[in-house]
Amino acid sequence: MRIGVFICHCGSNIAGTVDCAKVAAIARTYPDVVYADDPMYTCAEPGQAAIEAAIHEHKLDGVVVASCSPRMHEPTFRRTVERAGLNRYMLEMANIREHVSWIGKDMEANTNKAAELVQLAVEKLRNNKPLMAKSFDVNKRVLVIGGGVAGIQAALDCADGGVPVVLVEREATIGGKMAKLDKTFPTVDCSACILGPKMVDVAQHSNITLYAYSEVEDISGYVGNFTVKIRKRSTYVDWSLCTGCGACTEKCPAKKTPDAFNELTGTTTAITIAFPQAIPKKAVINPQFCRQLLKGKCGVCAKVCPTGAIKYDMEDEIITEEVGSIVAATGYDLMDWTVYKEYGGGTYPDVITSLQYERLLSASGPTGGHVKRPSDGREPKNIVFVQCVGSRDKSVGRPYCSGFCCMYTAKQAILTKDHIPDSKSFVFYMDIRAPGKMYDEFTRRAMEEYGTEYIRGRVSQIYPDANGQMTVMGVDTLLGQPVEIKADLVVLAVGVEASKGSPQLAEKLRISYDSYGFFMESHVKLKPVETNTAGVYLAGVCQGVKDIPASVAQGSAAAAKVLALFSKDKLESDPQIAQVDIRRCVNCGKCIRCCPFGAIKEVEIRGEGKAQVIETVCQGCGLCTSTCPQGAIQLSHATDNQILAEVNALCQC
Amino acid sequence: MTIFALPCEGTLDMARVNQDLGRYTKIDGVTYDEAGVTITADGKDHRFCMTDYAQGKCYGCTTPSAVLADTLLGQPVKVDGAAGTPPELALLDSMSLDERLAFWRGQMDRCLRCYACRNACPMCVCRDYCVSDSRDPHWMTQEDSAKEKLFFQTIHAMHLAGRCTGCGECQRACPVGIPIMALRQQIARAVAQLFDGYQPGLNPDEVPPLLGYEVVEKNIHERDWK
Amino acid sequence: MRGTGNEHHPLVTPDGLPAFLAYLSQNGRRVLVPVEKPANKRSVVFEPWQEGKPFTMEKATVPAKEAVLPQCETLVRYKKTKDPDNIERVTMSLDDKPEAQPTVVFACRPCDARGYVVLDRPYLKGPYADPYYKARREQLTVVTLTCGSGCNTCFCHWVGGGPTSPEGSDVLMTEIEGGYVLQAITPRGEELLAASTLAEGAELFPKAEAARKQAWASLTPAPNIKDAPEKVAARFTDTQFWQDQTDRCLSCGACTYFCPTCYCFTITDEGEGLSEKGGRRLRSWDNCMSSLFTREASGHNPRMLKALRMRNRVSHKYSTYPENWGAFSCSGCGRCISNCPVCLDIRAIVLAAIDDGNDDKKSTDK
Amino acid sequence: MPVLNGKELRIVGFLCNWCSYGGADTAGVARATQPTDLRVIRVPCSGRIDPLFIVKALLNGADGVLVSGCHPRDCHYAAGNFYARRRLEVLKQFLPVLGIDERRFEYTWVSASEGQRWQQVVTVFTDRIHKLGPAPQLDDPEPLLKIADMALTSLRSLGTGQKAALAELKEAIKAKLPELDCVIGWQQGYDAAHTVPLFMKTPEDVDKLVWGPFNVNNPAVYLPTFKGKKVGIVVKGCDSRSVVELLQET
Repeated sequence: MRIGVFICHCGSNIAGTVDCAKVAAIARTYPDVVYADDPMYTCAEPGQAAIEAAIHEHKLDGVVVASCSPRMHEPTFRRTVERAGLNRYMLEMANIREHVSWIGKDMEANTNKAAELVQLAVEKLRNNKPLMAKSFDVNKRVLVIGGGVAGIQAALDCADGGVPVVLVEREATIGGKMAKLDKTFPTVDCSACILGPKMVDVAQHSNITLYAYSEVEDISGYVGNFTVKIRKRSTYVDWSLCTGCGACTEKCPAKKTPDAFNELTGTTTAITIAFPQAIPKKAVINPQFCRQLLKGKCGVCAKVCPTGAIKYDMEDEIITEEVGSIVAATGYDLMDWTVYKEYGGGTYPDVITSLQYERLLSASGPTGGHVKRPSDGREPKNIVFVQCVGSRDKSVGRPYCSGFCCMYTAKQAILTKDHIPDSKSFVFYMDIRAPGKMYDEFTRRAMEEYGTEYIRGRVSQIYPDANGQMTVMGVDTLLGQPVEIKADLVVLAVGVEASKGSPQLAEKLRISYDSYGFFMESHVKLKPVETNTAGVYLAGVCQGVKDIPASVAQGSAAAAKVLALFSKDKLESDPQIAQVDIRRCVNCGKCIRCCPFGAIKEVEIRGEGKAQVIETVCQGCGLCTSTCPQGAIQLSHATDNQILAEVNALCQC
Repeated sequence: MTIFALPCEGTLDMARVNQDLGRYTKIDGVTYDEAGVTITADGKDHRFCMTDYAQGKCYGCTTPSAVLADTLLGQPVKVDGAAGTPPELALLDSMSLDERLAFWRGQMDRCLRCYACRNACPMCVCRDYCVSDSRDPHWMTQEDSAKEKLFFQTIHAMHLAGRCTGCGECQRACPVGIPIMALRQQIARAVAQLFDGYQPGLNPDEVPPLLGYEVVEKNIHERDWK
Repeated sequence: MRGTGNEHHPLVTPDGLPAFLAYLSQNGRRVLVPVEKPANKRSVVFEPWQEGKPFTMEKATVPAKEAVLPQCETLVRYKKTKDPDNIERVTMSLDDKPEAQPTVVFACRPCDARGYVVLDRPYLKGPYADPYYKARREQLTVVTLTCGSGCNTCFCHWVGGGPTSPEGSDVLMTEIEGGYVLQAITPRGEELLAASTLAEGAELFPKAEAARKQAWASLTPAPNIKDAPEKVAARFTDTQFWQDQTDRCLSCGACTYFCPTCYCFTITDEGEGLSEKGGRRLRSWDNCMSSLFTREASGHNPRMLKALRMRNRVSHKYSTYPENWGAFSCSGCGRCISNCPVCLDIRAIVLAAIDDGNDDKKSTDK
Repeated sequence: MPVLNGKELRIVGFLCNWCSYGGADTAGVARATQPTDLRVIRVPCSGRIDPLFIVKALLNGADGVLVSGCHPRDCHYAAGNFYARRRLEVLKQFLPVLGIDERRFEYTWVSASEGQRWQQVVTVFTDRIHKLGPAPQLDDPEPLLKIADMALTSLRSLGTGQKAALAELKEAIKAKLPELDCVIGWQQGYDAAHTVPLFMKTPEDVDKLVWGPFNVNNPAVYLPTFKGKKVGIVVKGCDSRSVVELLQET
């Protein structure tokens, strides 16, 4: 081999504590090194040009660059050597900046260490082989999981971009949490009025196939070619016939059915349509309360249905869809706030969640938009809002901030004043977090224009008294004195957590999730939309708490990623993947058991079972390589011999 | 596959039997009694009582009857108590780290790399493709240093981690009597301690511990770096 | 054969042995003596003798082959150096001097000694003499202890040797009551004894001869296997036969690595000429029972089956080697039997091979 | 390159590319001063690290080996570090039996953002290795030979199994033999005190079957060679565990 070594000064970043010229001199003594130099800035245009020139002049077939971290400039120098006609994998880097010059002052030790790191790189390189990427077709369809505002945005943007979209929503209607909101901050405009049109667009868009009341059962395949199994849960109503006229819901005798859409603030019928603007506007029977399904006698809805859409014997259906990319937008749920026994733990009817309060405020809610408290239907005069219930609270395992509670609490305080002019609102808060456009101004309006009283402190206890009022005990940490407020209604700003079933979905998607169930992005700052599974993107709160504008933005961002991915007709697979030496493979199956991506399958070759790597699925972790006892499966670019060469370079006594 | 089994009452440690038989030209015969055998060699009788001359593994054996069999004849054997530390491991336990190094140095010196240990091992599935003599991957050289020989024993032990059932064939097969079982026994002890007393070879449906994982490991704890 | 009648026959008493060994180890001679390793399995190996180091007169578990054919030896050491002015100019220095030192093998058995004779033929008497082997062999003196009896796996007398065979030895020692009577077999042996200060024991030599006769008498009569070469060769195409003989073989290398007459090796290069250690070309034992022995670069392997590999081993020892050199390449030490994890018995295989049904040669091991 | 005499010891690090290597970079960017001994080998995932790399390093002169990967649950490859955790922990507990101080090997988790933690880890570990000093080498000490004490007491009564139902067993095997290619057992070897594996194909073979304290061989070793064939096997208790383990893996 003919290796060229380039020891970068990085100005004084490296040269300051490493004798680069000496390192280059030592490098010249290494095997196969035929050229070594120590340029000022290797990554700069002249530096790269020098590398290309040296490759031509000295007929190099491998290059070692000793400079900053490969995580920084490996792609740069791979392109450099490629321009000069070398395979991009015939480059190795020695990190002598982050790992040497920046962490030690001792010139002698640093120089010696740098020289050794260069030696490692040379020894590794001597075992490198050119690797070629393979290309494969892309199925230009996208699956969006979750029909909340983030999912809707992603679906619409993709669809507008000409990409067929499969939208899967767990509930009977899309719209997610936003559809339950009365108004939105900081503009106090009607949630339904701004979300509604988008929902209708989804229903009407020729590029969007919507599966409501459905869930993702299984996902296999890889970027460009996923196969998705979708479970269409039984609605007992043939939606192809249902017109959403609502005749059934009027006549249904099971009127005591808890109303999930209204956050259980009211009741509905066993057969129901979630809300007037529901998309799809179709009826669904709740089998736990339908008399026909429970006792086998009733059948009223079937009688009244003008189109004969009721099908009591309907069963779940599994549908298979082929897509090339997936956007996860599964949103959130409220944490179980009943753990707060000091707040009644859900036993006091007049201590409710903020989302329930939204329904009380909403014209389409159970009270028709008139704020009545659940216990006796009286209009509350004193309303206490308690923030950070299940946020920033280690004691209940929720150390993070839910982000938008400060804002909607201010909004709800303002709306309360609008609904009940002679009412008085109190807000217990820890800190007010209003970092958005017009946000802080908004909270100030709540205090200054609407006279909401903000008390900085946590509520220690809430208990009912004889005359049906709640006593809220807390402390004003600014005045440093305890406060006690009589409230007709207490609204808890309950913190959010990843929606139920997120971990299970993450495992189907083969992406990772944090200890609260939020999906992990590729890079917390620089890749907030990507995941570590190629072709799978994130939108909305499923990745971390955010408000509506941020969710919509990420929905569009995810769509942009999908469209960018689909802008190519073929994808290139990373050649740094495992390869099986079928002569050595004894088909013991250990690699197949371990592979986190299901990327290894057993095939029969001339009557013998052998392991085979599915190139497009393999992510290149190398777990199989360290699992295979006979070393028959080797991870390209990190083979046993390559790593052993490095170990031997360091340990040779 | 069909498995036939009889309850086992123990097998002889032929290494020690031969030690005590000494030099003889031929075995005239063997007579059995309840507790042992009498080997007649060159007309001389030598009595070997099972309790004194069984293989090391037999003393701590908790599965005298097959754990899985299609035809299992005879009565199951009663076993009291759990196995203690096997003899080879107990020997190593009694030494300091430096002594252990010196011990392996002394033992490995006489290894001829005949690989009887490997080929007698029922769990060595690589067979003709062992990394011990491949160039790609190139884990080992052909040098006859104690280091290379001990490294091979480590390869074997690690490849058997969580799989070795302690049948002891590796050590029995070793023509120069190197107590290599100790290495497998140490791993077996670690595996049992880490994975709730897991013992290989008791349940065909179990996943070998090193081919699986728990998100939260009960017995593995992150160290602090204070 | 020399060495009968009224010649110089020194006597070594058991407590005189250390002094004698000290004498043998004079002028830089390495004296390899059998040493019993503490282990639950009897394990006797040859090690350089040192003052005060315990040794044994027992038959060794391993043959004394390492004295001339080490398990692994460095044939060539090479170091590379780069010309600082033109790093593309690399010069290399070679060192291929055989590592050899005057050696005495002490108290090996006649089967070990005959092993050297078997090794000598291919390594010295063929078209090329192996310089490494030659260097060690020429400096080797073999002091053999004759056997007082055979043991259960011994069959030296089947293959032209015997418990007292002098073949390959420079000196024969025979144990008698109160000591060992020495007998020089070769001029080299004579020199060695001449210079020693041992007490004369010629008058005891008849006792020694009696002991030798006694040793022969203790053996069970050997079957006649003189026509083994043809008979074994005739089995060459009879794969079924070899399969029946080897179904239990584990394909390990115990039989060959513990054999005093097996001499196959493999050559590998290790290290890097430019590193401190430099590069090394190694010659190490190889064994025909391993499938790697004949696996070709393409992956093709003419001896995939262990049966074919066993056929090779037995045929080589009892058919092809005799064809080439007129003697079996087996000294009947029985180590391949006693060290085999599954007690494969080459005696049984040979007898089965030559037993074509119409004669009465029956295996002696059943 | 020789280790800087007096100054440094040989410490090898294996870092996963995504978390710990990034963490080391972060430490560098923050100019977090660290001891200079460590030499980092970059691997894609802690799951890629074959414990044998570590043993090889320690046997060949490394004074310490440090492995670091992504925190559990954060693995770039979803589960690589979960497997690594088990294997590395087993290795750590294995090393002492070789005579290698387990403190010379450590593994931990450092994320790409934890530059400070990385500095802490490197400093503490390097300090630990310097306290331990240069690692003793296998070739250094005088050989020490000791014998295991075989005076043991058994968990059950040992015997020669002469009452075992051998005759019935033979009948059972003969009954099954027609549908099997071969049944593996034991027969007498070259004398009455040695038995060897027996491969029964005919009823006459079955008559050769013996049972007793000389049946030392583990017949399970032959099973892989019968892959795909209909084979029977006679087992002792311990042999049956090998069979079970083999079943686990097929």
